[in-house]
Amino acid sequence: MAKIKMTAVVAGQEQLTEDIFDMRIKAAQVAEDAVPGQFVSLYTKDGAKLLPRPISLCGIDREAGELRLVYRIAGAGTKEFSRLKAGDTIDVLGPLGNGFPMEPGKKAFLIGGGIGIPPMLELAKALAEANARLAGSASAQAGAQLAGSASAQAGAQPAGSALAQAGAQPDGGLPEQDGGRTGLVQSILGYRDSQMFLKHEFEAFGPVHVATEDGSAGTAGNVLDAIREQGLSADIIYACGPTPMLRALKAYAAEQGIPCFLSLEEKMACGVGACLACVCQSKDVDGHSQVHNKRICKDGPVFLADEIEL
Amino acid sequence: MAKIKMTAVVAGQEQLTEDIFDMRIKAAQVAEDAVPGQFVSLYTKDGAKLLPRPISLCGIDREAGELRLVYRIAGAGTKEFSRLKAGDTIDVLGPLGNGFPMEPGKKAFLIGGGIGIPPMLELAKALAEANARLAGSASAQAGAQLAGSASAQAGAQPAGSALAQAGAQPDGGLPEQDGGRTGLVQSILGYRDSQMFLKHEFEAFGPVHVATEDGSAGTAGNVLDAIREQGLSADIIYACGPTPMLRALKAYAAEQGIPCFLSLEEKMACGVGACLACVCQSKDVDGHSQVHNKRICKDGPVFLADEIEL
Amino acid sequence: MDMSVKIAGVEFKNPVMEASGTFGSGVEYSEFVDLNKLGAVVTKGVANVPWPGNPTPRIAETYGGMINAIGLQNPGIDVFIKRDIPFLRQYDTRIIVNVCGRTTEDYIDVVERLGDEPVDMLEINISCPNVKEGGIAFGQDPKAVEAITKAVKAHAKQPIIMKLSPNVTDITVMAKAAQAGGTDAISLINTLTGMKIDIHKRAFALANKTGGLSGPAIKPVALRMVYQTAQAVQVPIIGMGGIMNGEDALEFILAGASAVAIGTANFHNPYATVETVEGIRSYMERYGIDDISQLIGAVR
Amino acid sequence: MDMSVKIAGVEFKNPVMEASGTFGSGVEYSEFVDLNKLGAVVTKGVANVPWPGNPTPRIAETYGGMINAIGLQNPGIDVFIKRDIPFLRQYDTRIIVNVCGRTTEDYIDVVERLGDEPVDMLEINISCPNVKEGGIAFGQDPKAVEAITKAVKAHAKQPIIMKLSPNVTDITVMAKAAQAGGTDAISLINTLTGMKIDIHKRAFALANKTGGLSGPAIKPVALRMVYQTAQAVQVPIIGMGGIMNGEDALEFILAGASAVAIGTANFHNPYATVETVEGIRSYMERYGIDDISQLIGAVR
Ligand SMILES: Cc1cc2nc3c(=O)[nH]c(=O)nc-3n(C[C@H](O)[C@H](O)[C@H](O)COP(=O)(O)OP(=O)(O)OC[C@H]3O[C@@H](n4cnc5c(N)ncnc54)[C@H](O)[C@@H]3O)c2cc1C
Ligand SMILES: Cc1cc2nc3c(=O)[nH]c(=O)nc-3n(C[C@H](O)[C@H](O)[C@H](O)COP(=O)(O)OP(=O)(O)OC[C@H]3O[C@@H](n4cnc5c(N)ncnc54)[C@H](O)[C@@H]3O)c2cc1C
Ligand SMILES: Cc1cc2nc3c(=O)[nH]c(=O)nc-3n(C[C@H](O)[C@H](O)[C@H](O)COP(=O)(O)O)c2cc1C
Ligand SMILES: Cc1cc2nc3c(=O)[nH]c(=O)nc-3n(C[C@H](O)[C@H](O)[C@H](O)COP(=O)(O)O)c2cc1C
Ligand code: FES
Ligand code: FES
Repeated sequence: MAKIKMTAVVAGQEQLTEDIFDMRIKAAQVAEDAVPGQFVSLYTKDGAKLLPRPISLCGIDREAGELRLVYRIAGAGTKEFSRLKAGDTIDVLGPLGNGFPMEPGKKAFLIGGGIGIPPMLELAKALAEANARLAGSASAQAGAQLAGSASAQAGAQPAGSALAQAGAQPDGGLPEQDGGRTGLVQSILGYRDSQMFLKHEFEAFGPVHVATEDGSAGTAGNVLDAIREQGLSADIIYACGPTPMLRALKAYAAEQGIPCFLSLEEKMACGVGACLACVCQSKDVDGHSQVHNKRICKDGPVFLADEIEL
Repeated sequence: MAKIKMTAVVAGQEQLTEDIFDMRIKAAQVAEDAVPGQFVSLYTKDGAKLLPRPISLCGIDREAGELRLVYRIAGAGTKEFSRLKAGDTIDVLGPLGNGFPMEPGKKAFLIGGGIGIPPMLELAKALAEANARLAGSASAQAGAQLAGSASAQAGAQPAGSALAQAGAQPDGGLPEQDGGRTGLVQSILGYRDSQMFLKHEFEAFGPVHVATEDGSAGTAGNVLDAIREQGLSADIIYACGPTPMLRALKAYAAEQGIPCFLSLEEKMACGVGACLACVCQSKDVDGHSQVHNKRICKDGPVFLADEIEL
Repeated sequence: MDMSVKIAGVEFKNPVMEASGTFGSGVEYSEFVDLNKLGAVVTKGVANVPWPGNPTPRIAETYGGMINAIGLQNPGIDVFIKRDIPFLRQYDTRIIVNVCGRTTEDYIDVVERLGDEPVDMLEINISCPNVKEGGIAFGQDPKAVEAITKAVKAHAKQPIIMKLSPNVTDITVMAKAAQAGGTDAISLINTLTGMKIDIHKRAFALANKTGGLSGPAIKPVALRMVYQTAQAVQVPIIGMGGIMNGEDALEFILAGASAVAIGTANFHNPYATVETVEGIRSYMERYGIDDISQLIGAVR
Repeated sequence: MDMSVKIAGVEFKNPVMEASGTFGSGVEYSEFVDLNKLGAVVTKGVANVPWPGNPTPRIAETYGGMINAIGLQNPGIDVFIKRDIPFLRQYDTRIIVNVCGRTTEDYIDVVERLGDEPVDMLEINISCPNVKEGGIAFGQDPKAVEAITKAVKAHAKQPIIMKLSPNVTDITVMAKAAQAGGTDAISLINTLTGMKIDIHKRAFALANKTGGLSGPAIKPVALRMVYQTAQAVQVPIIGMGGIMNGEDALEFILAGASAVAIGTANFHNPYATVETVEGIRSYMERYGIDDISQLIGAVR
């Protein structure tokens, strides 16, 4: 995963809600090595703003050499980005961070809160693909030829449809996994209100449950309220969102005794692990400074909930 | 002459030489009150650069509400301006400074050296028009109906052709002025080399003489060499250019006993006379600070050579 | 909504003024902004006699700021009284006269000449880095600060504001010295001493070699000093240094400034002063603050 | 063309290093730049024992710069020696170890531990504004500067560089004190103490309230101090503070720095260090300078 700073060309930009934008940039060298849960740092053109803005990867399209970035206008930097149009350029540093560990075959919660939702989309896609591959090889083992070929195609086809196909296959090999194969990727999305950006895209990869703060759609309340109201369960949690949500999920995971991977945020300067700006407190002594500080930009942004203090 | 800071739209930009650009901006409220010899200050879009860049008016088109600015790339600010295209915006402050005093009817040298040439063009046009008006009213006094109507049209027509017409009129009223009417506006332009930007535009207003540093066109040497080589004379001098040139012209004017108006440059901050950054040394105690410092941005940029120390 | 502030008994309609030396006596910027909308106009430093200032170039742009070495060019107190005060009296705004000098006697001379003039406060500049004598020399030694404050205060009929230099190890020492000398208020910061070199000419960018750094580049230093000073003294503070807009001004107010001054920003945006007033107003509206005094020093 | 410089007997292939704390021990940026191309790698401050540093947020962006209050988080000298020195020894570049401490004994402890290690110079940070004890407290009092310089020098096997704080009234006083204490070189500037307030949260932007201001915003102050110091002492100077590229570096060299360090610029452009080397090289080519020593202190 070689990091690079390069000038990317904007491939397109759409406005998703009042303050959320969806930008695709051509950055083949960054896309090449990127994995879900990683992020890039974007530079503004304003000389008064020296530090780059970290933005998670919402989509990685290696074939097109494109990255998809979905972000909220938080200040002057993101405001500037929101004005970019196809053909404009933007400097980008990446890919940064570790990414989510892939544990296919497990029944997973992919939980996004607010602007923590975008990185879960690429994870949903990747997990669904991995699940399909796993199902394919399991089927292949069981001799079910049809399922295997569907799985082999999954990479090239829209993942959702490949998965739907895979899920539709009769498969006696792994009954437990099979029972929920289409249900392995359960997305729980917490929104402020009914402006449910990206929601329909998650639906391609598995069931989607929604919580809204104002109660205008789905469960009124937060993502845990939705999980409880719907009586959902999982064997592993992946999550990104505001700290109170992450804290609640850490407690919930401990209670359930399941592993929980959280993507954290902190103010960053270098983005590559050199400046020690972006630490979180870790349970164990960290490898870098031998204290209890892990660098979110380098050792994270994804951590096992047990490893960190929130 | 109300000053304003406004966002102007670029009407067009052309490259004249390797490093000289010709930009027209829509800034009707600035153009309205502007006179030759004044300048505007242009702001960059880079937040790291706070101070505006003073640029002289090379053309004022009140009807179109446009200003024409011809400038050389000197650093990062002018470099940024050179990249602007029609439709882009630029913040502008103006009109600034006093402008050249108009003394029509006199045989004048309009002397520009290097990037001091652009402001002389609008002066050439304005003086030629004023001369034509003067000739018109003189002719009218003498009862020559034809000349009068030609002069009346001069404002609407390209000034050069109106002037040519006026010069072609038989006119017995003011024999001395008449003798050189087409020759009243004598432009002496000093260039580095044969990249003689704007030269042909001066030709519309009277004879043009050229000096080049490398001798590749006109007189080899400076503007004074051209004046001497061509045996030219004048009753008044207007000039803009590098300090050594201005210093030489001041001495020449003193020698000839003719008035000489020089447009000066200095590093500026406010551009409006408030900060006292841009002073030049004046012979007499100045009106503002009662010392010997005139503010180039406010009391100038045009000064009578006798008033200032160079 | 109440934006008015009181400093040493003087009421200002709002906490926004401009910083001395960036606004002349208001004549030039009155073409851009309505001076009636400002809390006060702070005039360019004036001495007992005219000063010619430094040779040019006097300014240079720097990253996010500028350095200047004007050298306190000014017409002297006589012309100032005759010309500038009557101009400012036309407006409904407070008048703060910035005073400079080479010796304590110079300062006293000016302060006494202003005694019967209709000006509201006197700002005593003991922090100009661009003159050989006086100026900053007074502002870098606590004993000198206290002594000159006492001397000036003894002769001043109007309340005085001591303007401090940031070019010191500990600003609170200087602020306490000014308070001990009896100052009515403190303003800070003046400019940080800086330098620029033209690598192509291999020469200093300013004729004076060094100049005072101002503009948003220095805002973090200014804000820190305002905060530290607010924790250290009881007298009110006028904060400045890199304020570009209402948001910047609010940082200073939250850090403990009772009023703020806008300097270099005027050169970038001649409407900066009134826009800052509007920026503060809309912040107060947004957060339902009905008296600006609720914000002064609210972050500690 | 000779770009090499000699400082206290140590030869550097070129005058460009990075500034302590912005580059770790080089591991992370070695993904972007070839460390062999740098005059030296200056490591993040290391103490005798691991330090956890300050709570977050530790940094905030400011206009043309940033403030940081990392608080000298470091793994302690044991891990450093075991892990970081061997990493750096793989490269053909000088190694300068930046040393921090809370007490004089802490500094001596680290310096002694490094005595037999293959490092070229020791940079003694007595100017960090972000730790409660040690750090800047040493750097703001000339007597303390001289004393700690002497103490460290007495125990150091490698030549030492005292790193000075700009948060002082007169930098030349501190530089002379370091020289009197026997330092081999001086580096400056460390960061200017600054502050930022989040007006919407009405809270300090940094958990530590104040932080050190760095980046191009401070370049004029840094350059002025390098120049003043070059006029005041005989020991060589490593200049830093806001250097973004070769042109900025040349300003420092012309002002009297024998070498320069690139800090905050790395965050803006991870290639800043090598690009600075190239920028200096092309300037020398353009003006036909065949030995960089012709440029050091050429403007005075
Ligand atoms: C690992 C990571 C991934 C992120 N992914 C996304 C994403 O996918 N979509 C999205 O909308 N936002 C994301 N953020 C938050 C995003 O970085 C900030 O909203 C953005 O930097 C704000 O910049 P600004 O100039 O608009 O705001 P300003 O507030 O003006 O920024 C000022 C400074 O603070 C920093 N800053 C402000 N908010 C944050 C923040 N929340 N986290 C880190 N630095 C901040 C900026 O980078 C800048 O240096 C992510 C943050 C991190 C750390
Ligand atoms: C009254 C006046 C009229 C001018 N008219 C013209 C014109 O018509 N065409 C033209 O090409 N140039 C003109 N100039 C010069 C022009 O202002 C500078 O070339 C320009 O400011 C350089 O900006 P920069 O960012 O490209 O260069 P930089 O060198 O990067 O600028 C850095 C700073 O120095 C200032 N500066 C640099 N050179 C000059 C200079 N010669 N005079 C004043 N300030 C300077 C800049 O404004 C800026 O603040 C005029 C200058 C003055 C004072
Ligand atoms: C061009 C210029 C001239 C100044 N002249 C004076 C002065 O005469 N008296 C004074 O006390 N301060 C003077 N100052 C300092 C400012 O009043 C102010 O303290 C400083 O610039 C910081 O504020 P700013 O960053 O908003 O400009 C001057 C500043 C500038 C830029
Ligand atoms: C994030 C950060 C961490 C720093 N850590 C140290 C340090 O550990 N030791 C030290 O002497 N200086 C440290 N500094 C100061 C820099 O080395 C340098 O002196 C200062 O930042 C000015 O240079 P710059 O403007 O190029 O960044 C640090 C600076 C920054 C920005
Ligand atoms: S941002 Fe520098 S270590 Fe993470
Ligand atoms: S630039 Fe301010 S007085 Fe001329």
